[in-house]
Amino acid sequence: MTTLTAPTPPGATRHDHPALPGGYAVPDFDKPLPPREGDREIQYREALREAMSEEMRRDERVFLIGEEVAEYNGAYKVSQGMLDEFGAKRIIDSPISENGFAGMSIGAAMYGLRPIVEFMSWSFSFVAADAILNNAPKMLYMSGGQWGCPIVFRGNDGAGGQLASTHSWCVEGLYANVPGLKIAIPSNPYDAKGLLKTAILDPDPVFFLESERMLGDKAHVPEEEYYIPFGKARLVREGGDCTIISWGRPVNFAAEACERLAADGIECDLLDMRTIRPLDMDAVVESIKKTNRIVIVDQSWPFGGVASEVISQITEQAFDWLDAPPVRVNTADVPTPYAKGLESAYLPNPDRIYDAVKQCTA
Amino acid sequence: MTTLTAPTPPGATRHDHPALPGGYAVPDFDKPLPPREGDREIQYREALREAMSEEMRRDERVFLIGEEVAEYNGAYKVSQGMLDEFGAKRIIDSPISENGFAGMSIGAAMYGLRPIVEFMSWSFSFVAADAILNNAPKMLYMSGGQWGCPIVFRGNDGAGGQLASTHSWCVEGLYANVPGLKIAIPSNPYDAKGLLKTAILDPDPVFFLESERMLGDKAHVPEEEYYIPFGKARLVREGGDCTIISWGRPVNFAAEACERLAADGIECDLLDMRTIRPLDMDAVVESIKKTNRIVIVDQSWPFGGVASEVISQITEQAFDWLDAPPVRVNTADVPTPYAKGLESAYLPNPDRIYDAVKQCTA
Amino acid sequence: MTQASASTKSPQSTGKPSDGLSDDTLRKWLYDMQLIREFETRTMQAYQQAKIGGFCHIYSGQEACAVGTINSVNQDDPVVLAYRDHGHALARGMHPRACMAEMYGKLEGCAKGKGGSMHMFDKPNWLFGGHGIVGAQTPLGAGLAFAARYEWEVLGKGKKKVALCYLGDGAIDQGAFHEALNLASLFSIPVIYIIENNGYSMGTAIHRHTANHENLISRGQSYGIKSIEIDGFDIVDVYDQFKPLADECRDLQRPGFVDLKTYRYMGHSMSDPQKYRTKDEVDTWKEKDSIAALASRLMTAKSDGGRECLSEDDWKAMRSEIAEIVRDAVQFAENGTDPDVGAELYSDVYIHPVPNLSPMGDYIHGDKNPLL
Amino acid sequence: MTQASASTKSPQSTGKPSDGLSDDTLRKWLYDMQLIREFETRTMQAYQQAKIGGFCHIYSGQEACAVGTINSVNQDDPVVLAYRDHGHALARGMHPRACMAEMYGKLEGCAKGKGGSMHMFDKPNWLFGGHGIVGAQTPLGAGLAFAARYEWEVLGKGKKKVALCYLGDGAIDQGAFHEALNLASLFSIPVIYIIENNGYSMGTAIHRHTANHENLISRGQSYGIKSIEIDGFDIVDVYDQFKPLADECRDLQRPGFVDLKTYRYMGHSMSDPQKYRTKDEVDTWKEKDSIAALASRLMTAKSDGGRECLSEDDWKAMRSEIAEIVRDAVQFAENGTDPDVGAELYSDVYIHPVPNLSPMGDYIHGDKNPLL
Ligand SMILES: Cc1ncc(C[n+]2csc(CCOP(=O)(O)OP(=O)(O)O)c2C)c(N)n1
Ligand SMILES: Cc1ncc(C[n+]2csc(CCOP(=O)(O)OP(=O)(O)O)c2C)c(N)n1
Ligand SMILES: [Mg+2]
Ligand SMILES: [Mg+2]
Repeated sequence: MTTLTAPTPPGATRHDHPALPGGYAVPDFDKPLPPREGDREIQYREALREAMSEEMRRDERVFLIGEEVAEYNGAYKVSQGMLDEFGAKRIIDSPISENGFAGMSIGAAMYGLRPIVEFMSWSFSFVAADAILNNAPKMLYMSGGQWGCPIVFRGNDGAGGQLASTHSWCVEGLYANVPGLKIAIPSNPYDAKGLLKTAILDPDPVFFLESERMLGDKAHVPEEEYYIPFGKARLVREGGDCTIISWGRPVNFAAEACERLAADGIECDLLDMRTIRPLDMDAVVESIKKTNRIVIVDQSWPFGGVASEVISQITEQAFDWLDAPPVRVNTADVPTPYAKGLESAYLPNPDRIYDAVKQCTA
Repeated sequence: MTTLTAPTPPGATRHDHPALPGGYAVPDFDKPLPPREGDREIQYREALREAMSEEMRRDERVFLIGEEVAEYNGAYKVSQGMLDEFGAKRIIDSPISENGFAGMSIGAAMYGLRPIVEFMSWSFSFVAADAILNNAPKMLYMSGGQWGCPIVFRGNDGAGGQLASTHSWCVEGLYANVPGLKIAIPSNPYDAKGLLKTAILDPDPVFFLESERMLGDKAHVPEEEYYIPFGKARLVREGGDCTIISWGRPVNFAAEACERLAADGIECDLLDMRTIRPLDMDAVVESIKKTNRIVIVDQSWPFGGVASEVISQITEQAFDWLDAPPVRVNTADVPTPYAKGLESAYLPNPDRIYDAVKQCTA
Repeated sequence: MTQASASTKSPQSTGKPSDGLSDDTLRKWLYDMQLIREFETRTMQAYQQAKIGGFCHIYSGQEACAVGTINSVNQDDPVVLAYRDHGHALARGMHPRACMAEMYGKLEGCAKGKGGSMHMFDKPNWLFGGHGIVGAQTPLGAGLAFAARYEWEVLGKGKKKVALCYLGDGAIDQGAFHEALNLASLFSIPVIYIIENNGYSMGTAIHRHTANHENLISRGQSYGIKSIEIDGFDIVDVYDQFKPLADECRDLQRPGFVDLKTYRYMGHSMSDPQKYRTKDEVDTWKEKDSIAALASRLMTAKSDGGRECLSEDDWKAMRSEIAEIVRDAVQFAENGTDPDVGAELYSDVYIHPVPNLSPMGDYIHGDKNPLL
Repeated sequence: MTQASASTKSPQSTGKPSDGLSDDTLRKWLYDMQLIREFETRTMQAYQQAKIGGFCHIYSGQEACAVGTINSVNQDDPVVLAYRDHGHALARGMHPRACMAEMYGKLEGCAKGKGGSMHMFDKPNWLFGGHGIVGAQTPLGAGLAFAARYEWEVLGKGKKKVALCYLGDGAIDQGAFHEALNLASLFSIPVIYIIENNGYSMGTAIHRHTANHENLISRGQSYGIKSIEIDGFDIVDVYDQFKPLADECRDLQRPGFVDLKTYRYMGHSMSDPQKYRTKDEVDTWKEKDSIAALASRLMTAKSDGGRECLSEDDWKAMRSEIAEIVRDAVQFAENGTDPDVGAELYSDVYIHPVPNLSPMGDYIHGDKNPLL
């Protein structure tokens, strides 16, 4: 299995591990990240594509599989042009067999390849739930450390535009319960690229949750290669009155709410958690020690969701620093409705976040 | 579809609903329950069997399907003798096709039958995740109130004896996130019978979580018919120093811990939640107002599990009544190990509950 | 639309089942197919005007499939669909107003605006929904047939039924379908799986998504299920081959499997640039158009083998009547009511809501569905 | 045990593949089968003494399946299994000590006691585990073969391989298997699905769990996969039919499908009262016992069509040698180390643990697996 090695990215360190043919590389996370401001504006989908392409150029073991990723150039054009560059052996169109191709890719990962599995939507991952929850995150443990599972599952998570009940899942509300996984949920193009590159290098199974509604978002993404560490929240905005934390798409809603709150004289710390497993509680607790109040914005359902976990950890780690009960803003606790008006009332939005902060700081 | 009616149980009221051929019956929950003490001791598995058999005798629309439920008399002997009584058209052996027979039963429920689907273990429900999470709980909503889904899914949940990683799931840690479901987790034979009868009458999809480790437990179960309402916790034991809440198997561990704590002079309120969706927060808050401290015992993984939800609701509803942060006792946050010693360290147990209460009341 | 065909057919001759079809029935089929075509044209317009949201899958080209098969069964036989479901809904008898209003997200829609294009449910017409997860409807179809058989056999009520479950060629690759086939055969359940094989799973041609695609019916046969191929462009042929299968499955209470060959004229969904096929390919299929073919058959002189029961004028009148009906449906949808958040967001989640089901508030009963 | 057969065989004659097998090879097979039988006998004893916990599925009766097929491929061809996996693990070369210690839940076990009976992993022997969820291993098998092909074709390294994926007859009813078959055929992946068809899925006889069971290979054929039936009781026959298939699948990089007919002598698992079959039925099969049959073939005089390469005494000596080895394995397991909670509970969860992955504490690297 020693044939299965790959060059180490510049600055990264390669580690051996008995479960992993070819070992794995850990980027130099101490190196400061390149500036977030600049002129090279690209879309979220392009940032994802660059991340995959860069890693595929370096590491021939990496391949991409999913429905319509190759000849169609991606149902959402994330993989546009990749078939041309990497060929049909590495950019692979799959039948509608999520359980089959997820499981197949897990087998390939055990053998030593580095699959990227695209779910057209994470909503379709339930037919593959056994493969992704019972196999990928447990293989290392069940085998007593003999076989790892270096794989990335990625795709759209959360409501698209009026896709209704079966197509609008926020799977983090369920899947984050399972140990053995890492989960990243980037909120913008810069992070999408840096986190996806880290995910592909990571030797453990990573669930990477994107959003159809953000694929067209544009922002500066630097030319140079960079990796964003898992488990480090980003302080998007600083303020002493209340902490707001979120991840993925609603970070943008929270930023909007912050503007309006600032106009009212309420200044917030806004933390973009970036990954929820690991979850940067250190940053959350630090901020709470300053603000003594927190609002958690989570676009999944409330019952035992990620916001609920955050509240639990806050009570465990910062109970005495709280001046008011933590407030959570989730989607409505109902199946996703189709009608536009119902769907917007269903989702977290700047209004609801604004109200929550008002309530929390009242 | 009016052919699909059934007699109403004594004391219950029959309601019509446009989505439900034949309507549905709601037992008279105001009637006091029969005594829990008495001589007729039966096993947990027998209590389940009685619940199913009684409802099947009254309502011909009810059938039981699952692997080995008929000729084998149940992998765990829950359905022993039922094939003889009800015949092969109503006690149905299924191939190993959880997605298929769960989905099939959902279709049958929409049509107007009342399926009981046995998963040999809830650990095997992941191959049916799409059917049970995307179909059953959303059918009513997606159809704008036209088709309901009166169905019970039941089976063993949680660790058996050394069944290792794939066979020891506590699915409530994930599935409770999904609206549209009701979830019952009885901790003893008396409740198992009364809750299962309620589940079968209930017109919504119910996930009914049993435990292989409790099937042999014996206790008094009254002869007379009774139904236990969903959403009413049971006060197992009273005390003013700390509240302990749990559901399912660990309620018994908590009771054991309470004995030892009492010997140390610490008296606890112990609440058996019985159902977690609905979740009787009224009882929890009432108890906290007395004790000002709470320990939550949950045999699923911690991250965004049910305990985490309980903590969130407590901070929302009783923050000012808390003298100490809530403490949760979960299984270890790792895949389930096989070795006996590892497995017992993995599970919540009386020792860990005892320690948690000590910590919380210190 | 009604399923009048079965009852109004003229005395049966000895040949094909279609020999017994009345002129009225055939005109009705033409009407139904044209209604679907027209409806879909207006659906596309509305989608382009952003009146309709979400995913929207157009049925144009496949009309003979829905109309031919649905008219081979009874009005109270259960039917369940995938997400490309407007055509079947109309063929089954859903009012175009309810169908269009649903896509507009209006309270007057068949799912009160909660379901959208992919979720056409119609209880009075025994339509158990369009379903968005590829393959998920196939175990449901087995369940409907199971229940119908149970009603007749165990409850001793009702009568022998047969259920129709539609799926696309892409859905054969889903494990759920195979589990359903095995269960249907093993339990002897009267469900017919109708694969509307339009040659593409989204942008993936069939030879790139399913192995041995030239012999799809071998999949059904490998479960001991009677399996046939049908040309889905000729509605009379669809009927001639499908009707006997439906009758047999009802009679013997056995499952069936149909590879119904067809083609979709439009993109997979409204957002599909269709680079995976040529305009020529599409045009070749359009030459066989099932609506044009039936219209011409009905207009052709008896001496030339036609039916001679429809004049050019009749056909023109029929088309304008249909256009009017669809215009009306659009207007109806335009004027529909937006669902009220207070009444609808938290309703229809539970039939029997109780307190404490959610940390976010209580569930309620919503407005009554307009179809009920 | 080693897979010596391929390299030590004598010059090939024109007839069956087995014609070229050396006496050594056949004796080795007998040895391997008897080792499994003996091992399982002791496993049952240990289980009854509550030394082994969890579910435990005994392989006795099916030995010719594992030994015959595994010896038809190379030592570095990937193999993946269901939960009835002790036999294959031993046939593949796992040390009986590691296998028994695993069931005892000891650190010296192949999975350090974390996996138990259903999870026999052996990296040096390219064994990718036993798997507990019925059917779940079938997409994994496709993935192993996919990766092996990728290594050879895309990375330009390694060589042509073929992967073996074992499943029971009950697992054919799982959708995952059908998705795997389609993918394997469509992508031309060299994996052979070996259905060890012992006629029962737990207590359910095959005719009660899968439709058209008399013609199981039609399932494989419906995906365009070469599919054959083999009598799994005669190990020489297994080899004669399986070896050419394995060679062909390796050579053409195509999948295969085998209905390998066999029988299990013991209950489904250790807790099975076996009321679903008669003692007579079991005895009838035992009369064909593969071990007895091979032993007798090796002992029979050449003039009577036998091999005449094993004396009664040899056979006796072989059996006591094996008994000794298994006794030693049990002793080894008895004396094994209980995994330390501090070192093992939170290890092997992540290869690259980082802080804050869990609210309950940090993950660590555990003791090195003894097989590595
Ligand atoms: C499980 C699942 N995976 C993927 C999708 C996305 N998707 C929707 S339709 C479709 C293609 C289906 O093609 P086919 O079954 O042939 O039906 P057609 O659209 O041709 O009518 C895909 C990939 C889905 N809805 N569900
Ligand atoms: C998805 C799933 N459902 C049910 C089970 C429980 N179960 C374990 S083995 C088994 C029978 C399998 O029979 P077969 O595939 O023929 O293998 P055999 O035991 O005969 O070797 C069942 C029902 C499981 N492990 N996984
Ligand atoms: Mg298609
Ligand atoms: Mg078997």
